[in-house]
Amino acid sequence: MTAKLSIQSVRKSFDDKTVLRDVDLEVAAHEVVCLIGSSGSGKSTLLKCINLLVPIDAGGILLDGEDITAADVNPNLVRQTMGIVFQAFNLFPHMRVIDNITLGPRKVHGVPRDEAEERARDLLSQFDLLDKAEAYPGLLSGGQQQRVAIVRALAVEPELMLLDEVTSALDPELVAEVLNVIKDLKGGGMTMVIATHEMGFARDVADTVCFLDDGVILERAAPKDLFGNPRQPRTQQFLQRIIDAGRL
Amino acid sequence: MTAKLSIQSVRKSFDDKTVLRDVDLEVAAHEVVCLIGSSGSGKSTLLKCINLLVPIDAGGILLDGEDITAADVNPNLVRQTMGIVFQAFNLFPHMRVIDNITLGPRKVHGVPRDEAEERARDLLSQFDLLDKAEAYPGLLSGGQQQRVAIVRALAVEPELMLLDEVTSALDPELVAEVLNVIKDLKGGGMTMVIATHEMGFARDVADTVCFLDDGVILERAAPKDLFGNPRQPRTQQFLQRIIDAGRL
Amino acid sequence: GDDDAADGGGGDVSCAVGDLNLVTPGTLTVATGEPAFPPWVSGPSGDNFDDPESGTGFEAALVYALAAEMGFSDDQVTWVRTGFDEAIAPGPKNFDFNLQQYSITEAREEVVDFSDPYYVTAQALVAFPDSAVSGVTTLADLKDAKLGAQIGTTSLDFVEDVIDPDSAAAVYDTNVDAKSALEAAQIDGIVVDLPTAYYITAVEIEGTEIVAEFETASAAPDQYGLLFADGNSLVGCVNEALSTLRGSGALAALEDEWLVSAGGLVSISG
Amino acid sequence: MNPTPIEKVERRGPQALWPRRSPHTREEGARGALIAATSTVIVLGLILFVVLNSAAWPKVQRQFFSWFHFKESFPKVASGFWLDIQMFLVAEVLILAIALVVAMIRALRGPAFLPLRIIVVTYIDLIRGIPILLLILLMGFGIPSLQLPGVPRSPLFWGVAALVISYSAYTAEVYRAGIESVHESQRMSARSIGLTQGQALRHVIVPQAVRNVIPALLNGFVSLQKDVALVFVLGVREGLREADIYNARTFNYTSYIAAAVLFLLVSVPVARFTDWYTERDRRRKQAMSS
Amino acid sequence: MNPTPIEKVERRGPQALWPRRSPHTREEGARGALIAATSTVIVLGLILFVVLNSAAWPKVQRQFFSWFHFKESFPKVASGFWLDIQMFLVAEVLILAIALVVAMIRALRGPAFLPLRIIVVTYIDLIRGIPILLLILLMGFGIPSLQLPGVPRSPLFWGVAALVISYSAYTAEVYRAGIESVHESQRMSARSIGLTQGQALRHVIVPQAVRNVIPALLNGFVSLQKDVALVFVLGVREGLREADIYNARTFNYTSYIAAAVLFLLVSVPVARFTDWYTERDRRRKQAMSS
Ligand SMILES: Nc1ncnc2c1ncn2[C@@H]1O[C@H](COP(=O)(O)OP(=O)(O)OP(=O)(O)O)[C@@H](O)[C@H]1O
Ligand SMILES: Nc1ncnc2c1ncn2[C@@H]1O[C@H](COP(=O)(O)OP(=O)(O)OP(=O)(O)O)[C@@H](O)[C@H]1O
Ligand SMILES: [Mg+2]
Ligand SMILES: [Mg+2]
Repeated sequence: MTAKLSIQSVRKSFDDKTVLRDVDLEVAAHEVVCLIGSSGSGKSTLLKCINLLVPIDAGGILLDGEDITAADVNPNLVRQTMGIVFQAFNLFPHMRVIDNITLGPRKVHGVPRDEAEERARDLLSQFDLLDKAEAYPGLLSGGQQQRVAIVRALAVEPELMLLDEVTSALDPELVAEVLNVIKDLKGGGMTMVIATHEMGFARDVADTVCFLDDGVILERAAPKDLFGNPRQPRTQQFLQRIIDAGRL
Repeated sequence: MTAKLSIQSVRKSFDDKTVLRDVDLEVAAHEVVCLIGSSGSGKSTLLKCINLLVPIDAGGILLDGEDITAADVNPNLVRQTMGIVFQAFNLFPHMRVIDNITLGPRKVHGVPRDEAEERARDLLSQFDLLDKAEAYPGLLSGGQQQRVAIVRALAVEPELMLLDEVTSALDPELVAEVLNVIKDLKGGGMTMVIATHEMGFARDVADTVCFLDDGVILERAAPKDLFGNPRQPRTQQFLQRIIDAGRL
Repeated sequence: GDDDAADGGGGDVSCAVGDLNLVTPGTLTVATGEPAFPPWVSGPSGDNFDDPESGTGFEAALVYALAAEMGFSDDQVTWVRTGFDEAIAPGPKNFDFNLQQYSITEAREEVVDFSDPYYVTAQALVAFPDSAVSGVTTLADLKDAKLGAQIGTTSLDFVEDVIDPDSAAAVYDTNVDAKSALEAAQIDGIVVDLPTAYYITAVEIEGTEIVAEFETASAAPDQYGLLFADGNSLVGCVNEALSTLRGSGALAALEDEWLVSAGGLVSISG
Repeated sequence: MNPTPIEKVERRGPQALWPRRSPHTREEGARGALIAATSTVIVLGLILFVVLNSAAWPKVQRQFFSWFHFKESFPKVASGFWLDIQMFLVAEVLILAIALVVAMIRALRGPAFLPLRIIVVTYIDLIRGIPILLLILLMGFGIPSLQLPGVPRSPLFWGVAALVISYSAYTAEVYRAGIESVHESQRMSARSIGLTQGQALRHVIVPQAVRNVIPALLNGFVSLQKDVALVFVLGVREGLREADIYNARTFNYTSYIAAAVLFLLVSVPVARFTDWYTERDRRRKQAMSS
Repeated sequence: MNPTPIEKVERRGPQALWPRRSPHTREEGARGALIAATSTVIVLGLILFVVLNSAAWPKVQRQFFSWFHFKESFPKVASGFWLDIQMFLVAEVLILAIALVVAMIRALRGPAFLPLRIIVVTYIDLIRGIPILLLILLMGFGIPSLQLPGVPRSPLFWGVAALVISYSAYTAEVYRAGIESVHESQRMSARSIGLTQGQALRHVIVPQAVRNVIPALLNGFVSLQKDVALVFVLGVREGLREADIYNARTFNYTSYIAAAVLFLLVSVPVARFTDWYTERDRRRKQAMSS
């Protein structure tokens, strides 16, 4: 069986700065991969490349064995099969929460408004946000905004979820809920690639953890191996600092 | 001796929504107070009230015994004695990092450009950002941006620092560094009020932890008491969830 | 319409009312300005102004005389109003001819047709008595004067080509604006055709006077013609009527009636 | 670099502390602002005084501000003004729609859209460079005189068409400013949920863009209101033309004041309403904070 | 609500994968865009064909597009155009500065600034409501005829002054759109580091605001370039006036085309340069991502 997602020698530079250097990564169906690594190592960029939001310079990205970076692929159809949640909250400030969530299902998948809103309200109540359905994003607290962004990504029922530090702005009380939702998603067979600074979260949810350093995947292993027995000196150093920060 | 900062029965509503209800809080000089509490409990709003960025509806805020919310106080002079770093990165996108940092010292305190830049570079190198001095914020990663925001607040050498979840977007490697910087600040006698979701951080750095719930300070205690022996059921419930989330 | 207006073929064509090439058959449709000024178009009523149907004023009276000569009754004459651009734009016109002191020039003949001239005028200088130009006697005296004129008039050509003052003439859309500039002391005097000069000194601009009249010979004669759409065959018949009026002395009589010249003006020649 | 001490702060008893109605009202520069406002009013008053007492004022007043001529000219000008309003309404609707399409085409990314973008940029640059009067003359007289079958001949029609073509080019650029002021991350978010470029523009970018440039759009609105008068060169008797005619007839400029009053009666309420509305909208949708 | 499957994707060997020059160039609607561009060109071509072959075209051409008259009128129009450029440069500098001050006053918050804000809003509303031609007449003829000692009489001076007053009102609103499009959090950040309202506006808000509205500012720029011509009502002989005079003398409109060509020679390069420059600036300062 081919991998759900296969990243092959992807390279990406911004102007003169190389951000990804020959990144290779296979993600099997139903697998959850966590990307960890220091700030600026390229985690967000890699996720944007997978979502075709940032064009790659060389290499290829295969989804279900099909090269989605080929010239004749409609990136829009590709994106409909993936959900992405960004590091910073990118809600549409001129739309109420419920409209933010239903926009994708309605416009892209043609779901009738009633049905889309019903589903959206289900999701909102799972995330304890039902009372904010009619509010505008500008009136929500940071944590509330980020939760809405997750709901919005889930609303298109993607096959693959890309999550970019989704818990970083979250109130710790809610981290558990998000974790549970993500675990549920995993239980339901969702394939996920998650960039995170939460090592506990990575250890809990990941099948595989990848350590990114300066645009290269330095180490790739099961969480217990990577956290318990890191092989690269750079990985050891990174984890040591996190332990010092009281985060592992 | 009067308290450095004294918040007396502060009330604040947005339109019909009450966000702070009679908040009382004393912060002694050189004391570090951490505000914890769920999303939407009013932490950010309280910090903005202290910085006079949000006008309060009732009550008073005293700095060194002087009511800074009185009608005849120039809020600008007040703000020059406080540094605030927001939850979301609020760098000026049209200025290079170095200009972001030196703007305050130069325009507010009249420090000559040379001197301001020298000091800024010192701070930048402490935060491992020296190579980004000439970059525009839009080109930095999220973590890098937040670190610059901290440096910017420190550059005016404030007497009181207000930090709103400054580590939430930070890469865990750097949390330790920020913690150390904040500990240094504390050692240097800086008074701080810190809103945070990082319980480990609060336990480490705070002299006092306040648990905010729905606009009220429900519980106020030394970290070991509050985390080890919370008295209010709501606090217990909050901490339980955090423990469930693997964050404590 | 490059040559003479007569190339519409007037000689061969019958000039009976029924045979004429008219915008509205059986009716002579005549255009004038909006508003039309005395002494060219006057009115019998209080303000003595802009009522062509009354047949008062030189051009209005001329039109009724021409119409009668061509076989129209007075109520077969209708008036329309046009702006400058409508009159000269290409394409079909809503009038048979247009008269509002259009000077006949070669360049204009390229895009419209003119009748034979119906009036030849001299240019005159209007100013306040205490102005820099009052009392001038030669064209050379006007060299350093600041003069104004209305756009599209031969008065302007006259200032530029004949007087040729050191500072370029100020050009106004209307004599109203020229008058305001005079009052604002931005110019020393304005050049207009003589009949207009009489009218504005007497009625429109209190306190001004005709400083001098310029001898016609010194410039290309300023001849007013009726304006027709390019290639309009009506021109021939109108010219016929016009020459009849001129031959009978009727045209001169109209001039005497409406375009009174008081005489005794200082006359300046080149 | 020592922080400046807080000046002039008095100790107050806590009983003085609440309730407060307008907290820290004293903004820096408050006194300066008052001085500036007062002196502006005084200077304007002085100028007015000097003007009203100058020897020539009665003459100027008679020519520009005559109550008699105002009353005389007003009915005619007002009747012509009604035509202006009609032209304006038709033109504005078309302009807002066409300009939006033009701006959206300009905002499309990718090499596939290059030819379309070139067409659109050429249109904008060319049309803005042409004096609007020339366009009105060219279309209002030129097109009908071609006498093409099935093509309308009405100068009103072509005059309004010329205004629409010209203003659409300007308005498209206003929209573009708005579109570019929406942060790139909004475009990315929209694309990431699977919207096409067009859908992203329509549902996400443009609604925010329009809000960002409402004052500039209103500029176009206000100036179009006056520029519809330009069709007078085609012989259309609208309000300003009536004022013109009155002015030519009487040598008195007060008729223009009458026209100005009519314009103001429309434009000021529209501007005030728009400001009030956008401010309310802003408050509803955007909190003061991050 | 099942996701649509990806269409038309072929399996390729990894050797085909790199290096790639323009990855996923195929954007949705690419074919549509090409069709749209092509059909636009075809339609325009057709219209041109019909026009050029209509019976009346030679006449229209003679009156609007005559090479002879173009050559004849060009030198005069060009010499007058030089005056336009000078007036434009003086006026534009003043407008950009005054409008910025006006917009900044309008953007000040707090009750202390209310009187100033009222003055400024009144100015903007009133001036925009007055036809610019009336303002030029009123100031250009009215003020000098007051014959106040020490007050200039030059129509050029007062004409340009009227333009500055009028355009500043419009331009202030453009700046305001820009200022309001800068997110509130920027203002808060600026205040939080101790800047005064004025400093926050000057160093933080306005620089971003101006970038956000450059296309709209350029609109004003382009239309001022043409509107300076309006001082011709005061008798000033600038470029468009010379074209007017030529047209009135010869009944030929080609002189306006000459004027339009001159305008285009200035405005198109300015527009292209500005676009290029702002795009470069944007790339330098703002990454594609959050
Ligand atoms: N559009 C862009 N133009 C130029 N440089 C960019 C751009 N986007 C990202 N970069 C640079 O690429 C590098 C990787 O950025 P990226 O956002 O992928 O890091 P990250 O691993 O997500 O970091 P963080 O943990 O801070 O979010 C950074 O050094 C950043 O400055
Ligand atoms: N300007 C505003 N207008 C209306 N409501 C607001 C405004 N600012 C904040 N709120 C509301 O006030 C409440 C408290 O917000 P605040 O940002 O202070 O919470 P917080 O404790 O900082 O939460 P988080 O942990 O998510 O940052 C929230 O419910 C929010 O929706
Ligand atoms: Mg990132
Ligand atoms: Mg907060």
